[in-house]
Formats: sequence, structure tokens, C-alpha cells
Amino acid sequence: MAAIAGRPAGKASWQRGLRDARLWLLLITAVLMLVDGYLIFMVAPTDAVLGHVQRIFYVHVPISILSFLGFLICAVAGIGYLIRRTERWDRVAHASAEVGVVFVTLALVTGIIWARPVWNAWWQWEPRLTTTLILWFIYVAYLMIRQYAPTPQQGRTWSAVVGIIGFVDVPIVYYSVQWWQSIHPKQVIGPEAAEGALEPIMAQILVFSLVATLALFTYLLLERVALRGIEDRLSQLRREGNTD
Amino acid sequence: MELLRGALTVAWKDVRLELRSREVIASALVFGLIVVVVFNFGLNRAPGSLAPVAPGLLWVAYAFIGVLAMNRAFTRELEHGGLDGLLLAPISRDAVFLGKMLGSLAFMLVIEAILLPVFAVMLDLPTLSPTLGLVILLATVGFATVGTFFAGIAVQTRSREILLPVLFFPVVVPVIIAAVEASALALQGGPMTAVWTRWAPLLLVFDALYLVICPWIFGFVFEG
Amino acid sequence: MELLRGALTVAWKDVRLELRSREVIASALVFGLIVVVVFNFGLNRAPGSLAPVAPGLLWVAYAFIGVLAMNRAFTRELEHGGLDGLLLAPISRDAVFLGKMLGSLAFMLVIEAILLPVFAVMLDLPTLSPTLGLVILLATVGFATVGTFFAGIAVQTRSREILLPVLFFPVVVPVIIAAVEASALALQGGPMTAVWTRWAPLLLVFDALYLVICPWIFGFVFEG
Amino acid sequence: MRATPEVPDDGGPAIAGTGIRKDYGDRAVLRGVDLTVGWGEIAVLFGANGAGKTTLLRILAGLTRADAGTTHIAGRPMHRRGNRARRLVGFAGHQTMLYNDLTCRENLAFYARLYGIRDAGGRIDEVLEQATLSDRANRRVRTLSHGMQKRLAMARAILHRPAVLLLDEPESGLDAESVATLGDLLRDWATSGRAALLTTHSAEVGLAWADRSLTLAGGRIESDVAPERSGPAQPTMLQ
Amino acid sequence: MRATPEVPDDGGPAIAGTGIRKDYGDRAVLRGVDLTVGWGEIAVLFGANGAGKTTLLRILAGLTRADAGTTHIAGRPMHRRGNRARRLVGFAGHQTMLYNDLTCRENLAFYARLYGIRDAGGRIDEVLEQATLSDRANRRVRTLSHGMQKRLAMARAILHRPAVLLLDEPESGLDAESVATLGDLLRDWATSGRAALLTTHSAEVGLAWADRSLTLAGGRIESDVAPERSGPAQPTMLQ
Ligand code: HEM
Ligand SMILES: Nc1ncnc2c1ncn2[C@@H]1O[C@H](COP(=O)(O)OP(=O)(O)OP(=O)(O)O)[C@@H](O)[C@H]1O
Ligand SMILES: Nc1ncnc2c1ncn2[C@@H]1O[C@H](COP(=O)(O)OP(=O)(O)OP(=O)(O)O)[C@@H](O)[C@H]1O
Ligand SMILES: [Mg+2]
Ligand SMILES: [Mg+2]
Repeated sequence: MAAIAGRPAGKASWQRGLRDARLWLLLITAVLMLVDGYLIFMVAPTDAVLGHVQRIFYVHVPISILSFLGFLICAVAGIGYLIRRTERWDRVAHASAEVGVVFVTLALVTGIIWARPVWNAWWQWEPRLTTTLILWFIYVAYLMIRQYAPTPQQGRTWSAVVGIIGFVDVPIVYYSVQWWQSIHPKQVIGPEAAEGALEPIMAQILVFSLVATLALFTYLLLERVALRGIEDRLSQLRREGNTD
Repeated sequence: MELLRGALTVAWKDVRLELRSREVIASALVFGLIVVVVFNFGLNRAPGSLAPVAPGLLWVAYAFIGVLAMNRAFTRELEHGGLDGLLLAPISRDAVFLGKMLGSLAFMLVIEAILLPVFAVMLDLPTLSPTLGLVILLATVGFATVGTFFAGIAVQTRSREILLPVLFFPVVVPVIIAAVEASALALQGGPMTAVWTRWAPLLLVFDALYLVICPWIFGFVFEG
Repeated sequence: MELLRGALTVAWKDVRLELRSREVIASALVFGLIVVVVFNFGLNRAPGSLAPVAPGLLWVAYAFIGVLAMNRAFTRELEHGGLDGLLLAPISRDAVFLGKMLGSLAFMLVIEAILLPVFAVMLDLPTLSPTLGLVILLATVGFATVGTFFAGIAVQTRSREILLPVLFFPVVVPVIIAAVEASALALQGGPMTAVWTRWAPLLLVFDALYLVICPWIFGFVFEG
Repeated sequence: MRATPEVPDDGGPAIAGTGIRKDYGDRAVLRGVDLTVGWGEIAVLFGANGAGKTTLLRILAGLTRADAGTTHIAGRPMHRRGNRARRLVGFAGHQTMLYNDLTCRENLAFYARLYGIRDAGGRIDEVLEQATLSDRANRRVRTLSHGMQKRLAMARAILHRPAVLLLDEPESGLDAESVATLGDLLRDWATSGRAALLTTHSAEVGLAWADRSLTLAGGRIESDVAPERSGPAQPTMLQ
Repeated sequence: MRATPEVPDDGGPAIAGTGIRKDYGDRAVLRGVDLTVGWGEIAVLFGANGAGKTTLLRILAGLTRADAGTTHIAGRPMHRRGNRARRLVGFAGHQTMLYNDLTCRENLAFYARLYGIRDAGGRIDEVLEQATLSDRANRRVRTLSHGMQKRLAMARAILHRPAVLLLDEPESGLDAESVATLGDLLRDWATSGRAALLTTHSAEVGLAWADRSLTLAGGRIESDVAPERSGPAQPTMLQ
């Protein structure tokens, strides 16, 4: 992230370096994902109560957590944009919101798939699920407001403020299992995780999944930031060509 | 002090304008009454089916009314560029925000106070306690804060009316949820420890959080 | 024919303004989803308690959207005196009324159509029949007619504060009640004779009545 | 204005008002205004702020109801059902009557349809050209500058080739070039036998355009003179 | 203006802008505007419709954010937290910034409180007098004519005795007498050491008032000259 937010010194070589880094990252991500798949399906123990569906756990949890990270980056980059007013910050904020939305969507999907066998219903109006859904709405609104603003400049500012205030929902999602009676499992990661909530082997595989998913997350984010850079360049060229 | 002076000036202006035209209160009341009647007719089909949903209905009605009120508070500002006048004045953006927020808060509280007895009669709400009043106050503060903030954005877009709920509801739903839970407890009239130990503090945290964040970012909403 | 041409021109302009970039449709969809979330979380305390209240909820949501839509339809007209432009044109006042009404009607119907399946899935509405569609259409016509009329009054000065609660409410509540009753029957999926023999004709009578009276008095509303 | 003028051959003078009265609450704004503007005439109405110029123009256009008196356009009464008379009038007032979120062309197309203009496309291009807004045709009105919006409002007023123009301070907010264009338009207007009544606060501009110069004061037409067409501006006349 | 001028003795020139740029989407409106207006100076900004005059004034007033460049009022930066600088500025634009359903006095009282003016009553009477609206003081703004509303907007702009005035077409819509009053006010303004930047389309009015005449074209200040104060208007200078 530091490289993206840094100064544009030696622009061309810097950009080429970044492109190479993205290629490498793609490669590493692919390898990690493959190993992760192997671990999840071959190494992880089958759950005594839930059976094979429980393996979704190793996908569902990292993806949920990383969507939080996406929105955190979005809020921080939003603050950065409001202070600095450089497109660079906005690019990061926009990209992380998009990646975050993809990740919550996946969290919802994996959750729904998981819920069907264990709760006997696709969906429950239940705090964790409801607040996660709301999180999805907030960042969909983030992406909508960008387009609906009268000028692109306003779109950037407005989405930044929505991203900042929207982040308030993330801790609510996290703590929802505690605040309300929830049938969703309690936290296994983060400040409120209970000691020894998981078997050691499960915890280890979960950590590996987390790393693999983080690699994927980072790759997607960098790729999207780069793409936004190209889009911005294009509209700038168009503006310069437009003599009034 | 500077802040408060500016905020109160703005809020007082809104209150005065409203007392002139009464449009926000009148239309909100009409809508509130429609909601009560519809709920009553529509819901009261199975006897006793209303009691468990009453707190939810109360807050759904309040939420809709809040959206109407906050929309109006800002369209009035845009009529002849009054908002520019506020932004030109030597008061901080926080003061403008706070002023608009206090104005909306006042309207909403008035409307809520008028509608509560109506709801109590028509929805068979069991007990009206000071605790319920406090819950409503706390939730409405959070509501008005977030609502004012998003109304500031939505009013500058084309489809402002419909965009406001889309922006606003997701962020405010946690407040509504806490308010529903707390009101349910308060209405049951039983022991209210859960209200005091859990919901009221939670609402307070929300209020404090939004009251810190919203004024700060509000200034950015109005940059041409 | 003159009448229809004028009315359709006005309506089409409103539709076009509304549809710029599909903002409205997208927002309406999200709005519906959020409303369902609010309803569900607010009301769904005892399992299965939503089914009996579903028709009422449906119409509260529709009424809310309707109020927003009709407000918007007229505030937009006032922004730069567009209403003067309409009144200057060689079309009768009835055509202006009908145009504004048709625009709001179209807008409401589109949103209702989008929201209905959403509600059906999320509120567990049992059956969607053509009968329900007809009920919605009939009720919305009445709602849009009366709503347009009062929105027209409400944007003018003076009279609104008394007229709005005193007239709008009693005039529109019967329509909504009839709609809720009819929808409840239609949703139950049982025999619908009551819909056909009682509610649909009643709605039709309301519609016809309002459609005759409103355009006629509308002309007088807009004399400086 | 290459357009064929649609001056009706029947009926009376272009604009005729007799005994027009208008009170706002306890304030009598117009106390019996009589005025006639003939075909081929450009009449300019002067008057201090609050004299009642806008009120008078709006009454003539049928937008405001007078408390007493009659108004005729080309001999036809202007009233609620006066569709025929209304088709003859082009009006541009203090407000632009445009929709912010429609483009220039869409705004004009809307009004063209309201006025029942067939094949409006060519006519719209024509008036956009006259308002020198051709390059903004597909921009939203919201993005135009104040003067451009006023020019578009003017284009809207002449779009349906009215026989009678009622213009409230048409030159305010326009740049020098646009004022000149407007002057040319009014000259053509008069020579093709149509009529216009306009208000302005600029003695310079008003007197240069006027075939007749009216002054509204105390709720009545106080003076009604024909300035020398090519003579110098006589600001003394304003008082 | 019998009011004591509040010209700050510290700081730089009255108005200073450097390298101001503003794009709207793909349209560059201001492409690097530099301008300085000194104390005791009345600067008039000319430019065709759409030249960017309003945009520039709004940026100087802190209402619109420039894409690049800096703006200072009396040496103080105009930014979001620039309460001090904002107190020095009086602004009147295309919109009146008034509330239709408040009376004239209530509108002014509201702004007086916003600007923290103590004992506002007397000052409000004073500016109402200057705008010759004393007899309408307790009428709602809705009932005023267009020109009266503009005059009230002007009264609002000078209410807090700003040191710097930014006026966008202040003379448009005013009757001859009010234009003269405004001219007197601006003369006092300059002699008491304060400053004003205004736009206008009227060469006659603008050049009569101007100590300096600027022309905005192509997104830059194209010409910047000091017309002879008492000389005749030179309309050729406009292009
Ligand atoms: C659509 C339905 C679901 C959604 C939206 C959802 C959402 C989430 C989210 C956002 C998290 C991460 C939050 C955190 O770390 O505290 C999470 C974690 C988790 N979810 Fe779900 N979930 C769903 C269904 C399920 C189901 C059906 C199960 C299994 C019964 C489940 C089990 C877990 C577990 C064990 C965790 C890790 C605990 C934790 O770290 O919080 N989830 N879920
Ligand atoms: N709705 C209203 N209610 C009360 N008084 C009104 C209303 N509209 C106008 N007036 C009054 O009528 C008088 C004439 O107003 P009008 O707008 O016709 O003046 P005008 O000659 O057009 O002035 P201007 O040059 O300022 O545009 C004014 O004194 C005004 O205050
Ligand atoms: N919100 C906006 N979006 C896009 N373009 C805009 C916007 N606001 C202004 N513009 C454009 O910026 C340019 C300058 O506008 P501005 O209002 O500053 O002109 P002006 O010099 O004040 O003109 P006028 O004399 O007509 O008032 C115009 O070309 C206008 O179309
Ligand atoms: Mg006028
Ligand atoms: Mg301008």
C-alpha cells in the first residue's frame, strides 16, 4: 500500500516494477490457493456433528474477515482522500470497496450454503446475518453514490464520506453475535475470540487459509487500483483534448 | 460557544419557518395517521397478533416519517441557495450540521410525541413509561444525526427522494434494531434492567459515534 | 385527443426525468430490500408473525413511496417555474393534471412491480395472482389521482396546512383500506369472490369519483 | 427568423388590456391598466422595482388572474380554456421554466410537443442556433451558466413561432453579443408584422428597441410615447 | 455607509488568487487565473456568458472548491475552516440566499445572528433603508418583486460590514434609481479603503464604477486595465 500512496518519483520504472510485482503475486496466490484446497479437503478433520459441510468454515471465515479489511482500507483511504485530495487515495478507496463488496457477497453466499444443512433454512433474520446484509447494502450505496453525483469530484468526496460512516457497521457485524441472542457461532478470530475455541489443527489450517485469501485479496486490490489509474489517465487525456 | 450559537441560530430559523408553513409536521402527521390506520386494518385480522409487532411498527412508522422530515429540511435550504448563505457565514460546517440536525430532531420529537398516544390507543401499546421516552429520545438523536448527514448528500442528486432512504436506512438500521429491542422491553413493563445495562448504553454509543463522525465529514458534502 | 397528447407529453417528460440513468429503478430495488430488512428485524420477534401483517406492510411501503413520488413530481415543477411553462402551453388544465398524475402513476407502478416479487420472497407472501395485480393497479390509480391533486395544493402556499391533514387523509385512507383488505384476500389464494364483488368495485368507484372531481377543481388551484 | 410569421389576420390588436386591476391583500398593485399594442410594434414597459410590470405581463399571459379587467391577444380572450390565444403567445419571465436535468434539446423537444409542433427537430436546431447554444444542445441545463439558461429560456419562448412576445427583462444577464442578437430578433419581429411587449430597466437598451415606450407607475400606465427610432437615448424620460 | 469600515490592517491585498483552475468533468473552465485586488479598489470583471465569472467568484468566496490554486482574502486563506476570512467577505450571487417564508427583517436578523452581530436591530434598519425596503420590512420575501429581492440580497451581503465585496451582476434587475444608489455605495466603499470585485454585462455601468476592469476569456484574465475614472465609457475595450 505504501508504494501506491507514495510519491510519483521515477514514474515509468515504478509502474513497471508494480506490474512485475502483480504478476508474481498472482503466481503466489495461485499456489497458495491450491495448497489451501488440498489442506481443506484432505488434511482437515471431518466435523463430528456437521460433517463435510463444515469445511466451508475455512473459506467462509477468512473471506468474511477480509471483507472487513477491505472496508477498513476503504475508510482509511477515504480519510486520506479527504485530507490530501489526490486521486491516488480515491483509487485505493474505490478499489478496496469493490473488492470488499465481492468478499461480503461471497461471505453471504458461503454462509447461505452452510446455513441450509445446519439450520435447515437458507436464511434467518438473525443479527449476524442481518447486519452482514446491511454491510452489503452500505457499500453498494457507496458504489451507487459515485455514479449518481452531479460531478465526478463530488462523487469521490461523497463516496469517501459514505465509506467512513459506513465502516461503523463493521464492528457492529463483529459484535452482533454478542449483543443479540444469535444462533450464528461466536467469534474465533479477533479481540473477542474465545481461547481454545478451535482444535489446533483446525486453527492452523484456518490461519493458512487466511494467508492464502489475503494473497488473493491483495492481488485483486492492486489489479483494480492499477485499472482505475488507467481509467483516470484516459479521462484526463479526454479533458485536455477538449478545448472550449 | 461559537459552535452552539451558530447551530442554534440555524435550528431556530428552521423551527420558525416550520411554524409559518407547518408543512413538515402536517404531512408527517398525515402519513403517520395513514400508517396507523393501515396497520390497524391490515394487521388486526388475527386478534392479538398486533402486540408482538407493535414496537417494530412504531419504529417503522417513525423511520419513514423521519425520512420525510429530513428531506424537507434540506429542500427548503436549496430553494434560493440558502445553503450557500450558511456556508458563507463565519460559522464552522459543524455548526451548520448541528443546526440542521437540531431542527430535524425537534420536528421528529414533536411528531413522535403527537403520534405516540395515537399509536398507544390504536396499537394497544401496554404501558407508556419514562423509560420508553428516553429510548425514543436516544434513538431519535442517532436517527436525526445520520439522517441529516445523508439528506445533505441526497438533496444534491437527481432522484433525491428515493436515494435518501437507500443511503440512510442501512446505516441507521442498527439504531432502529436497538430501539425496537429496547422499546419492546420498555413496553412490556417488566424489569427494565436490560434496557439500562444494554440497550440505552448501546444507543448512547451509537449517538456519540455518529455525533463525532458526521459533523466532521459533513463539511465535505457541500463542496461544489 | 388534445387532452391525451398534452397529458402524455407531460407524463413522458416526468418519466424521462425519473429514468435518467436508471437511478430510480436501482434505488427502488435497494429501497425495497432495505424496507424488508427493517420490517423483518423489527417485527419478526415471534416466528410466523409476519404473515398476517404482510398486506398491511405492503401498502405502508407503497404509500410511503407514493408520497415521496408525488412530492417529487411537484417540487421538480417548481424549481425553475416549470409549472408556469405548463400553464402557458395550449393544453387544458385537465391535461396538466392528467399528465402529472400519469407520470406519478407510472413511476409508482414500476416501483410496485419491482418491489412485489422482493416482498413476496422475503415476507413469504403466499400467492401472486393476477387478481392481486388488478387490486394494486386500481388502488394505485386512486392514490395517484388524489395524491397529485394534493401535492399540487401542497406546493402552493397558504391552504396546504389545513387541507393536507384535513382532506388528504380522509380521502386517501378508504382507498388504502380497501386495497389492504383486497390484497389480503388475494394473497390468501382462497376464493376471491369478495374481491370481485366488493373490493374491486369499491376501488373502481373511488377511482372514477376522484378522476372526475380532481381534474376539474385542479384548474382552480393554479390561479395566481 | 426565417420562419413564416403566424400573424392571425382576423381579430383585434396584438395585445389589448382594459381596466386591469390586481390587489395582493391590502396592496393595490394594478389600479386599472389600459394598454394596446398593435401588430408590428415593439412596446417597452418601464417602471421602478415593484411597479407591477411582472404582474401585468403575467396577467396578459394568462398566468395570473386579474381581479378586474379584460385581456385579449389578437382579439381572443385569455382565460382558463383559452388554448387558441395561448398558442399565439411566447412568454419569458424571471424564471427560466426549464428542467435542470433535461438537456437543452430535450427541454425544447418537450415544449415543442406541448405546443403540437410537428417535425420539431429542424425548428429546435434553428432556435438553438439563434441562442448560440448549438454546441451545448446535449448538455443538461444544470451545467449551463446563468446567461446561457436565460438564452435557452428565450429560445423556448419563440420556439412555437408565436405572434406575440411577452418578455420580462429579456436582456438581463445576457452578454453584449447576445443582447445585440436579441435586438436583431426583435427588429425582424416587428418588420414581419408580429408584436412584442417587453420590460427592462436599461433605458439604453429599451429605448433603442422600442417603437413605443410605456411607463408603469402608481398602478397605471403613466406615460406612453413613441421615441425617435434613431435618436439618442433620452434617460430623462424615465424621470 | 456611515458604518466604520473594518479593514484589517495586517495581511496582504484585499483579494488574491493565484493559479486558480477548475474543470467540470471534461470541460476546463478556469485554466490558471491570477488576480489581485488592492484595498480601496473596485474591480469589475467582464466576460461573455459562460466565461467562468460566477465560477471564479464562488471560488474566491469559498463556495466552490478549485481544482488547483490558492485564494486569499486580506492575506488569509479561504478554506473550510477559514471563519476569519469568511467574516471579511460579503457575497451576492445569482441566487438571493433568502428564505421565502421569512420576512425581510427576519431574514436579515437570521444572518446577523450567524455573523455574530450584536445589537443587530439598528444595523438591520440601516441596510433596509439603504435598500429602500424599510416599508417592506415585515413582509415575507415571497411577496417582494424580483428587483426588491435582489436589493434585499444586497443588503444581506453588506449587513455584517465586510471589508471585501464579491458581487455577481449586482445591477441586473435593479431599477435606475437603485443602480445609482448602488453606485454611491460602491464609491463610499472604495474611499473608505475597502475593496470590491464585481461582474457585470453592462459596459456602461461597469466602466463607470470600475477602478480596474478585468476581462475573463478562455479561462484566463485576458486584459486588466484601469479605465479613466471620469472619462466616457469605452465599449470597444470589451473586445
Ligand atoms: C448468510 C449467512 C451467513 C453470514 C452472512 C455470515 C457472516 C459471517 C461473518 C461476517 C463472519 C465473520 C465475522 C467475525 O469474524 O466475527 C462469520 C464468521 C463465521 N461464521 Fe458465518 N455467516 C453466515 C452463516 C454461517 C453459518 C450457517 C455458519 C455455521 C453454522 C457460520 C459459521 C461461522 C463461523 C464458525 C464463523 C467464525 C466465527 C467468527 O470468527 O466470528 N456462518 N460469518
Ligand atoms: N404573491 C404576492 N403577494 C403579495 N404581494 C405581491 C405578490 N407578488 C407581487 N407582489 C407585489 O406586487 C408588486 C408588483 O410586483 P411585480 O413583481 O409585478 O413588480 P415588477 O414591476 O415586476 O418589479 P421588478 O422590476 O422588481 O421585477 C410589488 O409591490 C410586490 O411586492
Ligand atoms: N455544474 C456544472 N457542471 C458542468 N459545467 C458547468 C457547471 N457549472 C458551470 N459550468 C460551466 O462552466 C462555465 C462557466 O460558467 P459560469 O457560470 O462561471 O459562467 P459565467 O461567466 O458566470 O456566465 P454568465 O455570464 O452566463 O453568468 C460554463 O461553460 C458552464 O457551462
Ligand atoms: Mg419583475
Ligand atoms: Mg454568472
